[in-house]
Amino acid sequence: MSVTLISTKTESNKKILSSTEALQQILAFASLIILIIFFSLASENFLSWSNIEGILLSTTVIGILALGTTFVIITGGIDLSIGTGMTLTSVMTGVFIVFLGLPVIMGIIGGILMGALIGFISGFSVSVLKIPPFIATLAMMMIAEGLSLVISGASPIYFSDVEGFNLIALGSISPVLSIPNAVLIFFLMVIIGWILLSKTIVGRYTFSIGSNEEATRLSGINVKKWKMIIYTIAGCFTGVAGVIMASRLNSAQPSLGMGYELEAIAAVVIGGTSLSGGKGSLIGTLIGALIMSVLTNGLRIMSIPQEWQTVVIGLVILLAVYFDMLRKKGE
Amino acid sequence: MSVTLISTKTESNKKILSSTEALQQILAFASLIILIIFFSLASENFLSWSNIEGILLSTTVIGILALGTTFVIITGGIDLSIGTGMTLTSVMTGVFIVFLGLPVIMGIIGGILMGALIGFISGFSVSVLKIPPFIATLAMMMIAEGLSLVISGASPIYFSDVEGFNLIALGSISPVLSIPNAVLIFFLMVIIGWILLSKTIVGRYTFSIGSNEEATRLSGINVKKWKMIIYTIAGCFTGVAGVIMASRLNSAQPSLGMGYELEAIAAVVIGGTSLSGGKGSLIGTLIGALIMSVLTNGLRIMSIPQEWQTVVIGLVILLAVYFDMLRKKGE
Amino acid sequence: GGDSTETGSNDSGSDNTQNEENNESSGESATTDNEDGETSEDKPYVAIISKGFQHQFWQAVQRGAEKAAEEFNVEITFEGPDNESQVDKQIEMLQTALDKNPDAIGFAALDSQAAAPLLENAKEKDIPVIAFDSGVNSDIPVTTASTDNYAAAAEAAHKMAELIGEEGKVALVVHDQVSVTGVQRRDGFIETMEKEYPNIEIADTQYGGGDHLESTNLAKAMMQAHPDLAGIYGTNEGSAIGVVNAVRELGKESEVTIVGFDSGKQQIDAIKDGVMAGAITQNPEGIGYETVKAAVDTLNGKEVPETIDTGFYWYDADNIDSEEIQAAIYE
Amino acid sequence: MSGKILEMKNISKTFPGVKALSNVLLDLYPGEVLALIGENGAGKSTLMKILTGIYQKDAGHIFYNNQEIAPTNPKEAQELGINIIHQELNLMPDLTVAENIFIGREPRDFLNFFLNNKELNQKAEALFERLNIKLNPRTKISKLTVAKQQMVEIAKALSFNAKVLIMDEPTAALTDKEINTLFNIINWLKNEGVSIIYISHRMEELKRISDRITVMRDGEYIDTLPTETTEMKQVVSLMVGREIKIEQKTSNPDTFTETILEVNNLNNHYLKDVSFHLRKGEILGFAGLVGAGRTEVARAIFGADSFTGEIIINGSKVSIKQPVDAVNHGIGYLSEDRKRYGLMLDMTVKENIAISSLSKYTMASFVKPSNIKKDAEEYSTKLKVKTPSVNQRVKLLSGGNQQKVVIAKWLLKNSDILIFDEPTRGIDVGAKQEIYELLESLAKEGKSIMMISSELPEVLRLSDRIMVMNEGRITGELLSKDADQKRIMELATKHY
Ligand SMILES: Nc1ncnc2c1ncn2[C@@H]1O[C@H](COP(=O)(O)OP(=O)(O)OP(=O)(O)O)[C@@H](O)[C@H]1O
Ligand SMILES: Nc1ncnc2c1ncn2[C@@H]1O[C@H](COP(=O)(O)OP(=O)(O)OP(=O)(O)O)[C@@H](O)[C@H]1O
Ligand SMILES: [Mg+2]
Ligand SMILES: [Mg+2]
Repeated sequence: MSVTLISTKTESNKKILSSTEALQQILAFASLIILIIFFSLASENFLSWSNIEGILLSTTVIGILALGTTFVIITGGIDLSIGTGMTLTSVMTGVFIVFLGLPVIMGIIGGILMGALIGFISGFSVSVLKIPPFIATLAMMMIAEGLSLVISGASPIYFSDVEGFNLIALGSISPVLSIPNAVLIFFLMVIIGWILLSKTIVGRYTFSIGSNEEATRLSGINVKKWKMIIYTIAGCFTGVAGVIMASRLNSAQPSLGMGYELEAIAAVVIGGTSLSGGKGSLIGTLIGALIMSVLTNGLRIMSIPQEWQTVVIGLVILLAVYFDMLRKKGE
Repeated sequence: MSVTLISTKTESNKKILSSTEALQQILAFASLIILIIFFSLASENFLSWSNIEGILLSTTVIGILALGTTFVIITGGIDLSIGTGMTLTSVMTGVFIVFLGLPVIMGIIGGILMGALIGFISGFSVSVLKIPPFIATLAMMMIAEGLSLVISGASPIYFSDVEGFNLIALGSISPVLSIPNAVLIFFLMVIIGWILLSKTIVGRYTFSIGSNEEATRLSGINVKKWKMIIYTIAGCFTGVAGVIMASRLNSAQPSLGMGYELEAIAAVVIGGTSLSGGKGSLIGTLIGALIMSVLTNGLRIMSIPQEWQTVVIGLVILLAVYFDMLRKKGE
Repeated sequence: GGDSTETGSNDSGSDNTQNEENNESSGESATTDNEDGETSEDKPYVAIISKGFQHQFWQAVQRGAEKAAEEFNVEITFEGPDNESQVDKQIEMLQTALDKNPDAIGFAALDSQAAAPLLENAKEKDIPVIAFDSGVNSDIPVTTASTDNYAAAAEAAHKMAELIGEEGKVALVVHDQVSVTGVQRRDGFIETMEKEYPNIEIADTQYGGGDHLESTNLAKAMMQAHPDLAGIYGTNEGSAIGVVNAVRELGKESEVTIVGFDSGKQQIDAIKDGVMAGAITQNPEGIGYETVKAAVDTLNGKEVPETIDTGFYWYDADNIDSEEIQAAIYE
Repeated sequence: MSGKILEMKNISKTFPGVKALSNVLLDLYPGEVLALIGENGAGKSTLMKILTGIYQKDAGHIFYNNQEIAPTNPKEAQELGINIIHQELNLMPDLTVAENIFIGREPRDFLNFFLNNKELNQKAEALFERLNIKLNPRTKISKLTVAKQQMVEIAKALSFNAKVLIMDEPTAALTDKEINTLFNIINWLKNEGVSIIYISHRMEELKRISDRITVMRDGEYIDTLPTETTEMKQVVSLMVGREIKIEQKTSNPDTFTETILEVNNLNNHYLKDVSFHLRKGEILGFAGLVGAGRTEVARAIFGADSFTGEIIINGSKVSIKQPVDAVNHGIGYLSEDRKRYGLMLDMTVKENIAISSLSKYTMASFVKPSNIKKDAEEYSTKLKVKTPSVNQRVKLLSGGNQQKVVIAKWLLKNSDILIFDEPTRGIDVGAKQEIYELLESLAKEGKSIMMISSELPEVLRLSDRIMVMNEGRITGELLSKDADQKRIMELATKHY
């Protein structure tokens, strides 16, 4: 009798659950739409195709970084090394292609592997050395910053002589609308990430570790190994971002990157991923990254003075996360 | 009988406990000493009084920020707004003294109150609005950054015409050795912070909240209120750092500050405070801050190329925290 | 005359020994010439504190300084903060440099007022200070080797006006809102336009921090907001390249006139390609060279002029290959 | 070693400052249920954690199927066929029931890399069917009550086809219904030849389920007895080293006159019109099935959850919006999950005891630590908290002793109204008896106690009056003299 009771409760609960989740995504998406409507009313030029393309293009680098770091954040960690790590990967791409004269494709793979290596080291520090992620990746951030300068000799590495390198990001293989490749790659990374996170074993363990690391370990999962894998995957995303960055600037700029990590993390959190781990989605991160770049672009198009832009973005982050909290509380 | 047993056990355990704690402090202190010995062997100028003074002086700002943020970190939170928040307080000090012509002392108090206000707003966002500290203070960081530029009109505010303002930091009221006031103020803040953290009810609740916030709430503590108080206290430290910064530069530099939060947090963590809350000490933070500035200074005085300096500091952070972990594990 | 020991420093004997040891331990960054270990004791040591070290411009200044160091047989170290807002970091570098008891100091102040107490300190120690890049607002420096940024920006404005036929809208992408160079390069341009070209409207001014990607994104947004822009002026290398990228990405090469500042391979290429109309260059190697030369002359008791104008040049496709320009630009 | 599936010999283990095990023995035959009992802190959990590779032993040998083993992690033990249901829940709250059960063994598609969620849920459903448990495999753990979470833990352990199954207090969070289900499962497993080590503080269960009983005390092996021929009294005295007898409550309802707490029409997301009153010196028991809403009532009154309704304390209506209000009105609350809601695990015994009463030790916000230590020592001695000193971190105490620390906190605070939610959960008989006596003496001193318990004998033993709940409503009220288990159960299953 009481058994029946339990099962009916469960059923209704399920319905509530899925509709709340849907609501959540709709709401996050709604903020984005509201921003877009607001800016299109404020400026005629906002909704022009070329501006939309510009917004998408400006989302790519931060967006890809944010995708990768979503994995890490869902495990309950954080990755501060993605900004300068990205720089280091673009420098290494430059080294491979320009200094060592390797073919472009090898350079790209090399850059992504460099990203993977950075992620692996962070993952190793976090899981094997047990250094808290914040501090391990803070250290990694500094190391990557220094190494970028050391390796490049503190001067940009130019790809001007490498034919077609620029096209990786800015060419377009899309038959319609000539969407830049960087944007296509970004969406491809969203899909790859989404598959990894929701369809594979890696994704399952990502959520599991973030939800209760100790219980995961006691369930016989090799948490150390999987954490390293997850950080390494995040590192691959960093690598891809680095390559796109290099291609878009047609150069590896060794002194860039600091501060990008905070923007990426902000995008992740606006997208509804919880910093305490266990909860999150890549579609959310995509929306979060778009919110950030729509906001920046819109404020610029409205010629709001820079200092006010910063204030407004800060306030929007506060509000976005506050409403997300309310929503979750209402759940 | 069992009572006697308990009491004997108590004695012995107490000894063990206090000796482990002492060991920990000794070990942290040991890294500092090793660094100092290393650098004094590497460069004769390192131990010159004026360099020691320089090291101490360069510890003050980051050190005071680190002291304040130690409170926040012990509650299990984090404060990313301290860097630009400090800038905003120094700008406000400039506004009060230079623009509004208030007496210096009023300007100082005003600056500190501004810091308190920033801390209060962060605390409010964290405890009442339930926004995770990382994101609440990230937003606050951006808001403070923007406001500093807005309020100052994006140009430094100079205190050149304010007599004696420079002496707040650089004068010396100490009868011996002419230790700059900034250093004395720093040590004073260490003492104030230490008293607050270990002798008062605020300190108790700081640890208690960090150890288990929900249990603290259910023990009848008004956690919201105390969190706001704790963030506000941290904000006061930010304010003091802002005033010292202004005095030392004899100007309020509105675009400074970004990145200081990470240095301060690194100092806190090197000093043995746990980012997951519940554990930490201000003496540790003092040592952590000294390690950071001795390292920076030592590398500079050895004329190590700058890019390598960053790498070395990153590695030292990793090592320091790693050994701290080992130590705690051994406990 | 590189063998002079009469540095004007009253306790030179012991100081020089110390310097020498320093330099031995730091071989890498100093321009050493150690074929004859014993004579290196006689080599004067000049510590150079610049405004940055990561950027191309400062790397070029460093090259010039190193060239002079080799020529005049002195040892130098060259360092600067990560970015031009870090006034206090620069002060600390200056402090550390003073503690190394150099024979002379080369200094490019981010904020002269903030540095005033340390310059006094240098004076007390009888260490001559050579100011470079932008003037140090103090009578302590023996000379100043600098570019007049305001005049250079005015020249950029004249060229821009000429290129767009003295009418239309122009916009600025500025690298910094607060630093002296950022402000002068902005104001020199804007004020010249306002005063002398009534038909030219300044449509927008935004700040990209000298970050290539950021500047690209914001220049694109600007062109979206003002589709009829006739020209854009970028105030340093990163800003100018950002503008070039933006114009390229939008395919507006034939519509928008770009005027840049500083040099670097990408600007040079853009000029050769005709995307960029031309740019102002300072003479960074000249600045570095003159700074060290002035230091050596001072140490040798020679008269040095009160200011050394290192000049600036307008360069475009026509004169880029001239000897004069080639000497001033760097790839 | 004929026929033994497992033999642990001379196992010793020392934690910093605590000798948890010394020369402990244990043996286990195929298809038997071995009860492992002992007071709180006797070392039962530690011994089992060594067996399952979570802790490493300092000395001793483990033989499994006559082969020496030394598992270094839980997975190794699992692979050998040794599985454990931990005393503490070990679930991932953000994953679903099925995902939790099959973590690490997910059904996969190609490349062994892609998940097959359909098969996963089917497997879970099949498992539940086999075990006769009703659970939805797709529900997130965080949406389940503690009891249902415990069922998930049990299902998870059973899904392994273990040869040795350890259950560390599996029934602590269960009510009779689920306990019956569990016991059916255990009997079925026995028939399958699975050996079970069963840890519990509920003496009455041992008779029902175990074949032999191994008793531990203070980290040492005491004895092993066959259940059938052994008197429970004997086991208990072996366990605590003295005699204990359990009495029945007989109280005169007329002795209580002064109403101290009155609750009228309490409503919230789960509760419906809950009204009752509590009188000075009275112990008011709350009985009910899992999910009856007793904890909800306690949390609402304490201000931990929001509610509408009226609360009257000492004749005046009070507003309670958060726990601090309740505490200021003299209410103390001991929660059902001490680790999550009761303790600062990283802090010391004395700090935990003093946390609610700090203002007592404060002058101008300066805290006087010496008085705290004195009082904490007084209370921990009074409650016989087994700890090397009050400076020990609470994390390192055994479950029962942790519970005593929470009780000490409210005693020190001197709250007039005490709400005890499952006060003896996970506490051994000896300590239970002490806590019963404690509650009684508190009531005698004039404290008023609201006591929630899922153990009916406990409710009957202590309560002067009993409120029974079901589905968020009060379904009846019984005086102690009229109450028995049958009448309570009738009310507890009564529907509206
Ligand atoms: N990780 C640890 N560090 C230090 N001491 C520990 C640790 N784990 C357990 N102990 C101590 O070892 C002893 C045995 O604890 P254990 O948890 O095995 O007891 P138990 O018999 O399971 O008790 P309970 O019935 O209360 O669960 C206790 O004194 C406990 O405080
Ligand atoms: N935050 C909540 N949201 C929705 N339902 C809840 C919440 N908290 C509890 N419930 C539900 O309310 C019911 C009452 O739970 P409660 O914990 O009060 O029962 P209980 O009588 O104390 O039983 P026990 O503690 O033994 O499980 C349960 O069915 C539970 O699922
Ligand atoms: Mg146990
Ligand atoms: Mg309950």
